[in-house]
Order: sequence, then structure tokens, then C-alpha cells
Amino acid sequence: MAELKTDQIVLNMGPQHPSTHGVLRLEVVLDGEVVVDVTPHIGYLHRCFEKHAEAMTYPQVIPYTDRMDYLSSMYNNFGYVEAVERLMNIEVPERVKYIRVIMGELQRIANHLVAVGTFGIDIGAFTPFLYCFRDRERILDLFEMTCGARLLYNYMWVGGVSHDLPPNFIPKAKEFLKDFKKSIKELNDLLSYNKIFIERTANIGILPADTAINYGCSGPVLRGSGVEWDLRKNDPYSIYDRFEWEVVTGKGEMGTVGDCWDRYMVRVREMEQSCRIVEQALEQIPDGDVTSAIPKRVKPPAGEIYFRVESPKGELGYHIISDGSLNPFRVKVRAPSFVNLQILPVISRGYLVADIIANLGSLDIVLGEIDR
Amino acid sequence: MIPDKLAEFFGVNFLGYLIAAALPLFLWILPYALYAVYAERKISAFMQDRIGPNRVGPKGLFQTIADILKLIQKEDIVPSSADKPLFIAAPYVIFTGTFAAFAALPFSSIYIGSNINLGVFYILAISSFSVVGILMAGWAGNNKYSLYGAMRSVAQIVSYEVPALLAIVSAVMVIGTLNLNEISEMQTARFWNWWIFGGPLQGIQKFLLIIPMIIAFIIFFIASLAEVNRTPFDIPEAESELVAGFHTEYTGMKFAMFFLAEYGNMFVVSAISVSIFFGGWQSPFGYLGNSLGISWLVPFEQVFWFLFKGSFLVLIQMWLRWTLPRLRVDQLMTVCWKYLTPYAFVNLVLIGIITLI
Amino acid sequence: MKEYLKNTWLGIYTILVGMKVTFSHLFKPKVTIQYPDVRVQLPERARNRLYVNIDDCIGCDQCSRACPVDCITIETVKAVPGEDLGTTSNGKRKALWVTKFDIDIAKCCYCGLCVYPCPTECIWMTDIYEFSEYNRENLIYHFSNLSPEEAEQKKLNYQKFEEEKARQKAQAVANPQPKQDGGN
Amino acid sequence: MTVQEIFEIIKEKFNQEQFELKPNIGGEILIVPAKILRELCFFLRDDERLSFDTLMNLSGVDLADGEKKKLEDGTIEIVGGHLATVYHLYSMKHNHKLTLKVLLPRENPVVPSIERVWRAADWHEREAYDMFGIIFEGHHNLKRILLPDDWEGYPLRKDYKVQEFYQGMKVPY
Repeated sequence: MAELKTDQIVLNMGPQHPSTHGVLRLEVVLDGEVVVDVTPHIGYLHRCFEKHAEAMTYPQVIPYTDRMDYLSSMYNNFGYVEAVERLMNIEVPERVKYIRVIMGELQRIANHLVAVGTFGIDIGAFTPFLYCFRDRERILDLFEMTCGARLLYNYMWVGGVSHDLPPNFIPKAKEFLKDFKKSIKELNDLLSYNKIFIERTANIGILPADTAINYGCSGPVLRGSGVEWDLRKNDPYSIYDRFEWEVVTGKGEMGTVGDCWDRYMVRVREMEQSCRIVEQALEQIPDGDVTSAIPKRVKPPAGEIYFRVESPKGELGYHIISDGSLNPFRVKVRAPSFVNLQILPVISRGYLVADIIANLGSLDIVLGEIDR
Repeated sequence: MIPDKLAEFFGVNFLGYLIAAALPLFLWILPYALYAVYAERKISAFMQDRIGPNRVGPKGLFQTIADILKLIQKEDIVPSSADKPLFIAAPYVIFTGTFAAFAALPFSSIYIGSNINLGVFYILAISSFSVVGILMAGWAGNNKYSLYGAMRSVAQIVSYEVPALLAIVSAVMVIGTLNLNEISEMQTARFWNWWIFGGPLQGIQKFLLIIPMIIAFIIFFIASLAEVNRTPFDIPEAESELVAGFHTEYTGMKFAMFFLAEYGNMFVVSAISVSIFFGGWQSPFGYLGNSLGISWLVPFEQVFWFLFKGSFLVLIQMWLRWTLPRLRVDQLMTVCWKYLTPYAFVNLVLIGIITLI
Repeated sequence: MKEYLKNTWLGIYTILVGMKVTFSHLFKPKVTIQYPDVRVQLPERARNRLYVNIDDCIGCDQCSRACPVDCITIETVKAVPGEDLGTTSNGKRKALWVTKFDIDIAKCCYCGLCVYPCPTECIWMTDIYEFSEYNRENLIYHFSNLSPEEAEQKKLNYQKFEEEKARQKAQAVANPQPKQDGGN
Repeated sequence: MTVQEIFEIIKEKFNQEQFELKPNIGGEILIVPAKILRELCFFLRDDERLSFDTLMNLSGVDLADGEKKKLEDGTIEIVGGHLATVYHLYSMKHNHKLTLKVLLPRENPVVPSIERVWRAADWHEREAYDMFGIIFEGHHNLKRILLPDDWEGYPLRKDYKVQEFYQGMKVPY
């Protein structure tokens, strides 16, 4: 029989697509069901953060950093604020350091809950998403109690925080942590060890360790490939060295190291580690005034700095150049999702259409941060 | 039987039987489909710690009726580059595939749409007729996603016919007849006489049959899930990658047709497994009518039990939908050809041996 | 072969475990609340709609400078020396007529940066979150209590005062009398 | 190793080039001439003692140090001066950092692309091109990444004027 002439089909996924986690267009070249090539097109959510930052004063940039990675805006503030404090070398009171770690880790749990939940939807299981969001609501209530907002906080300021912890914050946070352990176990029963879920994610989108490093990936994507690399431990900032917790890496339990299941499981286990950190931080938090070190006018000396923190999505870096005036001369943000998305073509070639969605979900990208 | 009485009443045989076969549509499918959608939304809500529809009518009971009304007055868009005749015909082809199967379902001892001897064979054949409709819908929408959805669902339904039929054949081998009414009659009053528990046979054979019959039921249930595009196998309308599969381009009443067909199909499939494995219209604990001596009540009880068991299996299908993730297309094929079919064959041989003892 | 059986067993077992979890949730208390009838009780620091107590406002323009999106526009007119504008609640004497104090809540990003620099704490965020409108103009809140005519009138008599002062200065420059009779 | 030692190693390897180590609050910055950038980066990555295996960040900067001409409609127009690309490198093995800066003339800012050294640089370079107009020669598909392909002007330059219409749509708010 003559060779059946088959042709490649170009399928456009996005920018308005149920599972691209935002406005991202994937131009997928398919040969039948097998993916030949994927080209991500970004820029649909570009809001010129860097041009705005040059027109604002230092404290006014903070609400803009909230809106970059809107799922972990507490950590965006944390990175920006620590960078500016290093420029002005302000020493923050102890209590503020503890509050920042507590808020950062709670935000990491909330972000991972969204990542895990939407990954479940991408694979087809709808119920775990709602359990994750039910727990996330409790974290958002904790944030609303402290700073008044649920998603975009503008809570961490240069030199301190805007409000001190309300009196009933610590008991409520402890109660949340106790319940949260049960719901992690429930999530594992329902999704993580479900045979169909394992079938859909193990040995899919395998990312070898050296390609991950060469592509500059960071966060759960890098740790999923078995690289023990966490800024809180390897390039320490703030007071993470006072708590004992361990860095979680993918070990390839269900398939090879560095597949979608590993990246997913790293996030689930990281939530447990963050619970441990918050518990210890709630124990050791000292008293003190939180707004004492906030300068009346933030005017850093001329110079430039690159400072990076371990945001829930990966290495979030701020490159701030100040020319001594009230407004920053240049603020460049190295967004983790921007770099992690680059490997989507690398890990998707040769797999099936359904696996692109699984790979994309396991990278946990947010378009606000990619397009800035 | 009612169809014969109807035939005498109208004088013309053909008319009487036609009405008898069409009766389930108005009495059961429409109300059932409405409240199956409502039940699905309520169950999924309760499983996910939320409340589900409770605004339209008491406890949200009229929600689906409101949905249908909304769908009716929605604009019925036919995409410009669509293949018009196919596009318009597709939903009705799918619905006829489902509704035709209702004709042979044994609702009660005195009422069965058409008491044909090849009942089981007819239902399984006619229910795979809707594959044609899905292919038409997928192709006519002229949209890459729906084309993908259609290709996948055709592959899925056709390949899952094999384990489904094997499971039925292994069961029917013991039962002996294909006429659904007789099958139900065999499984007399008490539930341990149902075929899933070895049927009305005596002695060692009944005891040996229990395990293979349960395996046959499980295989048939999984295969029927695939035939109806329900959860672990709902790849044709996988929202995450194919937007909405073959019914992406449909709006308004045509979309409602797809919904109706899907829920109708769910009931047909669970009705088959009920009538073969769970004693059709037999009640598990004997009839109230007999014990109270009101004999005319018995047929109504039988209809109640048949519909109750069918709906119970539909609820299990819904329960599965909100628990399990979705299989990929090639895994779907591996499950069918590498797992279900071999097990079905082993089961067939096993039951064959047992019948010889 | 062993792998094959293990896969089947694992598949069935994990599905049943998953079904047990969802079944147990059928009877757990629900988390959704019926919004219009039952309202969430917001904590007292909740940041929603802005409110300005205009009597305390001294027109210092701190809040509009602090706002990242410039959604607060303030216009003030200096008071003629004779007029008395009263004092704010914490005893500061007011010196400016606030003729226009508009907040375009549609542009506001609810960051709360305007609340902190206010010396008389007359601007703060209430917990009202239901203030949607049908057209966008209604979202521009006018907080100043001077009606437009009064505002015009204030501007007029301020200009009059300016001219009168300028004339006096010109006159003083034109014929520089000695100091002692400067009091007229 | 401190930046000083690294500087010595580099200077002794590329002795005929002139480098400059500028002190700065956030760590010294090594000013590097553009033409030897690619060999320098290969050397930094492959040399055993340095082994810089990750490119943390690549950012374009408009130093705006040319002379500013005031145009009639009030906007300023900078002529001459420099654009710069800043590279932050990090070594996971030895846990030390290095910041490179390359000064480029504003008229035709061309710098060799280091996309083959660290794959992470691919999108960073496209973004720097998109925002500043810095040409990375040797990049496999250097086109705009965030803005539409037919957008005029480079937004993050200090003297950037927003175009009046974009395909018939009024742009300024």
C-alpha cells in the first residue's frame, strides 16, 4: 500500500485555554498525537513593571511587586524589601525577621496548594483542587487579619512591616498547622499515590539535572531533578539558619528522577517542611516594635545590587540600581517562572499532547511574573 | 404484557408496539436526565465540601429545568465553515443511539418495550450506534480540538466494546438466554438468587460461580464507563487539553441533546448490568404486594426496583467521576487491551469450565 | 507477570482508597456560606473602600503624593487672614480651604499607602466592599464639603486679597515713606 | 574565592585586555570589553577553579550618560553615552559570585550572545533586545519576546516616547 501521506498539524493552545495557567500561547507542532515541537509565546500580560518602577519612589514600588507573582506576593515583597535594605544597610529588628519568615513560609504553603490543586485539574482530578483551596482560604484569613488584604498585601515595608501581628494570630496559626497535617495526608491518599495519577505523571517530562542547571531552573523544578539546591540553605539570607528543616529533592520513587511526579511530590513535601519552619518560628518569636526601623524617606546611596530569595516558584532575583535619588534608576526582576518556562520545549518533545499539559502544570508557572 | 394489550387497543399491531417502545422516553428518560444532572451537581458539591445548587426552587430542585430553559432560548450557532448537514444531524444521531436501547430494557414483568429474544445483543449493538454521531459532531465542527476529541472517542468506544461483550458473553453462557425478560424472571425473589451471587443454580456450581460473576460485572462496569465517556476515560471531552472535545462548537438545544444523550447512555449501561447481574426488576426481599395480597401493586414495585438499582449504579459512576484523574489515550488502550481483555478471556474460560461441572 | 498483577492490584486498591476519601467528605460540614444572607465578618484591619473625614483634613497633600497610582486629587485655596476655618479634632488650626478632594476608587489599588502619612488620620480604609456602580463616573468620590459656588467664592476673595496686597506693595515701592506709618 | 582572586585569574588569562574592577555596595563589578565576552564566559564556565555553572541574571541597563537635548515638545533626547548589559554569574560548586558589566555605545549596541554558554541566557537576551534594542549577535532567533513584533521603539530607554497609534489603536492612555 502506498505510504500514507501524513502531515504535521500545528495546534494553537492558548492564549485563552483552560489549562495554560494564564495568558500563554503554546504553538504545538504535532505529528498525530506525538509532540514534535512546542514554542511558548508570552507577553500577553506585560504591564511594564520595570518602567513603572523607575517613576515611583521606593515604597511605592512595593504594591507593584505584589502584582508580579500574584500567588506569592508576600515573597515578592520579601525579596524587594531585603534588597533595598541591603542597599541602605538597615538592620531590621528581630521580631520583624521572624514575622517575615512566618509570613513567607505561610505564603509558600498557599502557593504550593494552588500549584498542587491546579496540577490535579490538569490531570483530570477535580476534587483535590477544592480541598487545597479550602485550606488555602484559612491562610488567606490569617493574612487578612494581619495586613488587611487577602491576595496583594503590601505588608512588608523597607525596614519593617506595616502592622504587628494581631493578638489572636499565633493561636489561630497553630490550630491551622495542626489541621493542615491531616489534610496533607488526605491529599496524598486521594491524588499523590493514586495509580492513574502516577501513570499520568511518572516518567513524563524528564528533566536531567545538568540541563536543569544549564537552563538556570530553580525551586521545585530544579529540586525535582534531584539537585539539592535551596537558597534558604545554600545562599542563606534572613534567619532561616535558626530553624532545622531539610531540603526536599526528587528521588524518582515512581519513575525516573526529574519527572512530573517528582516535581509535584517535592511541592507536597515542601509544604510539610514549611509547616515545621512556621511552628518553630511561632515558638521563638521575640517581642519588639515592628515599625521602628522604617525610615521616613527611603533614599539609598548610589550603587547597584543583585539580591535573590527562594520564592515558592524558585530563585526570585532583584537587580536594583539606585542613583541616590528617591526613585530607583533601574529595577530588573529575575522571575523564576520566566526561566523555568524555557525548558518546556526541552521536556515536551516526543511526548503526547496530554503530557504537555502535565509538564506545564508541573512547572507551576504564573504569567504575571513571566510578562512583568 | 402491556405492548400486546396496546396493540389490541389500537387494533394496529405496529402502532401499539411503537407506542409501547416510545413510552419510556416521556415517562422516564426526560425526568431522569433532568434529575441525574441535578444529582451529579449535588453529589459532586457534597464531595467537595460545598453545597451545590440550592437557589432555584426548594433545595435547588428546579435548577436543571432552569438550565434547559436557558439552553432553549440560547442562540443556536452553526459555525460558518461547518459541514452543515452533518453538524445539525449529529446530536440527534447520538440521541437516537441511546434512546433506541431503551426499547429492550425490562422495566417490569408486565412491561417491556419489545420482548425480543436477542435483547442483550440488540442493546449492545444499538448503543454503539452513537459512535457515528460523535464522529459526525467532531468532524462537522471544523475545529481541531473537536476533531481530536472525535478521533479519540471513536478509538475508545470501539475498543471497549470487546471487553464489555466478553464479560456479557461469559455471563450469558451460564444464563442461557439473551431475552432480558426471561433473565430477570430467572433471578427469583431473594437477592442471593441474583446472577452476581451465582443465580438460581444449586449446589457447588452456584458457589463456584460467585467469584467469576463478580469479576465479569467489574469488567463490564469499567468497560461501560469507557463507552459512556465517564471519568477515568472521559478523554474525548477532556477539558484540560481538548477544551471540550467533540461538542466544543455546539450551543443551545444541540448542546442539551448531547447532555441528555450522555445521561441517557449512563442509565442504559447501568440498566444492562442491573438486568443481567442484579436481578433486573426482582426485588431483593420479596414483594410487598404479595405479602399484603394486593397483586396489582407488584408490577409497580418491580418498576421501582429496576429504576432504583439502575440509578444506584449511575450514582456510583458519578462518585467515580469526582475521585479519579483522567487516563491518557495510550494508557486507555493499554488498560483495554492488556488488562481488561485478558482478564475477560480468563473469566470466560473459568465460567465455561464451571458450567461443565 | 508479577508486575502485571501488582499493577492491577495497585490500581484497584488506590482507586478504592480515593473513593473512601471522597465518600467520607459527603458527610463533613460544608465550608461555603450563603453570601447575600450570611456575610463574612471582616477583621478590623480589612482594607476595602477609602473614607475621608473632611473636617479633619488640612489639605497637606501627603496622601496624594504617597499614592502609587495618583488616584487622589486635592485642590486647596489659602484662607484670607480674616477667615476662621476652625480646628481639626486633634487641635491643629486649619489654614487651607480644601475646595476639591476627589478619590477615583476605580483606579485605587487598595495598597493603603495613603493612610499612614496623614498627620490628622482623616483618611482610612473601611470594610465596605460592595460599592459597584453602573457607570464609572460614580466611582469618583467627592469628599470636599464646599459646594462649587462656595469654592468659586473662596477663590475670588483670595484673588481679591492677592491684588489688594500686590497693590499695597506696589504703592509702598512707589513712594517709600519712612517706617513709622506703615501700619495703615 | 573573593572577587579579587577571580579578577587576578582572569587578568592573567586575558592579559592584553584592559579590565576595570569598580567597587560597589552590592559587590565589585568587573567592566569587560564587549569583543572578548564569549571566550571569557566559556573560560569562566569551563575553568576548574572558577566553574561558574549558572547565569543568575542578565539585565540590560540604559546608563543615560550621554548629553541630553531638550526637544520642543518637552521630552528629552539622549545622544551618545552608553547602554550596558550586566551579567550575574554564580558557581554552585565553589559558591562564589561574579558580576560582569559590558558598556555598549548607544548608537549601535552590539554584544556577542552567550546563549551557547548558558542556555538560560536565551530569553534574557531576547528581553534585553526587546526593551533596550541591544543586538546580541549569534543569537538563534533574536526577536521581541514581550512586546508585539511590530512595536516601534525600545520602551525601557530613558528617552522613549510612546508611539501615537499602534495598528490604528490609540496608545497613550
